[in-house]
Amino acid sequence: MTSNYFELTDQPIVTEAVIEKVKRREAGAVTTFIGTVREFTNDKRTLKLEYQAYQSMAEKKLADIGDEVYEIWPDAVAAITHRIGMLDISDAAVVIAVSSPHRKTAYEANEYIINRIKEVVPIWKKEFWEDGTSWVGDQLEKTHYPTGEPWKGEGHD
Amino acid sequence: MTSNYFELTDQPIVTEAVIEKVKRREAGAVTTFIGTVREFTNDKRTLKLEYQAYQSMAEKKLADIGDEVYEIWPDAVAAITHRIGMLDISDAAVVIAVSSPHRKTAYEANEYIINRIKEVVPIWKKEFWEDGTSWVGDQLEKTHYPTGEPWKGEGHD
Amino acid sequence: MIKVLFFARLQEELGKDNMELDTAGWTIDELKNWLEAEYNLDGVTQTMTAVNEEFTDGSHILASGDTVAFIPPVSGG
Amino acid sequence: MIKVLFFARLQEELGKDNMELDTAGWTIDELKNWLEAEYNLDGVTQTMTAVNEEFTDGSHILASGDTVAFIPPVSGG
Repeated sequence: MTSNYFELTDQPIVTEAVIEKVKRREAGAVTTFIGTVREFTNDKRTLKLEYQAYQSMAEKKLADIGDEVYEIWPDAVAAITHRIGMLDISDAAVVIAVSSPHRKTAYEANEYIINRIKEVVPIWKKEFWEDGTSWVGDQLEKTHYPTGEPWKGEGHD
Repeated sequence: MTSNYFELTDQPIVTEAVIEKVKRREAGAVTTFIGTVREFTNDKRTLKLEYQAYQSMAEKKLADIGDEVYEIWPDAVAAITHRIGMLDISDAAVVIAVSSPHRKTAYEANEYIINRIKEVVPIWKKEFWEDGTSWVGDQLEKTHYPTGEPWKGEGHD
Repeated sequence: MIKVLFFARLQEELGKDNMELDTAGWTIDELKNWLEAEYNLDGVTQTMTAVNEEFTDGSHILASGDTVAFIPPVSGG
Repeated sequence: MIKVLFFARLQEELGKDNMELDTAGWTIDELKNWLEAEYNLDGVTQTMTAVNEEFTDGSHILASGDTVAFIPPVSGG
């Protein structure tokens, strides 16, 4: 598995290009997850978003997730592209593609990947609201998380 | 929901076009399922496939599945395109796209749709093997199914 | 008249994809039994049936103008 | 030397994204406490830490050449 199966980009993500990476003659199923910038969260309007990453570690952690997938579902092939920089409403922040011979694996592995991204990949989202900005998940007055191990992130779940 | 959210085509399916139908500012998640023609099933090699449909009923049943999705997940929007005619290995037979504000729904509704397609939509797959052809799921010598209600189909599951 | 549609294996065995029959008043099961006997159409009695594009059961009574379709196990997706 | 990286809110509060410090032999917890006191860096003691791109805990002892990164709650995806 070459490293460009797991990459960050500051350009718009082309879904079809991520899908192409996982297509194989032995695959009967390809699932894709596209995480897009949602305009409203609990009635609060988002104007735009900024994603910042610890780029080298983030790509390494994405590849680690690919290894985890291979351990759990040896017949799955995954590719992940995450965008960084400024995004507008409806832009794709992440595209995850998984191929497998049988569809159950393609769904399960895909959902596993987005959950793991939200736990362990050093990427941060800054919301631009009408009345200010905030780094998601790091509002000190209301976030309590243990040190010592990765935690659950927030986002489109 | 207009009827072209649920359609049959004899042309190659453009995944991005199906995704575009479900994209919305209020959606944070889009899942896609692409069912592709797999070369090997239990070591038996497929050369190509033919899909035949009872077209008018099939499009109606796809729309019915869309209604079921709306009943179960009111904030999901689904689009389904199924190809008919002759397909080669790795061609997409079906593309299902679901958008929703939160990702759990997008995964669940998408998997629900492919399962329902395999149960109730009058589309038939003919396998072209190296040693002959067969209509999948209708080998009289080994298929037993009850009359009176839809059954589980076979395929990439 | 009743329009009868055949798909997949049934269509190939029969060599045609539809028939027009004067079987109003018959049940689906009666139609199936007749087709099996008349055309030696293997397994049609075990096949799902749709009338006017909705699944129905063998006791359904046909009316003039109905479109009947025999639906072998589906395998789309 | 130890290279220390800051991201997201920590980076904004500090006004810079990295520092070079002569803290070989210190534990992560010692480094965090010092940063909190020296730069009034709110909440750094509760932040996840990676050394050389792998998550580690507060008792980890720094060696010269290490790259330390403080990782506020992630929110990718």
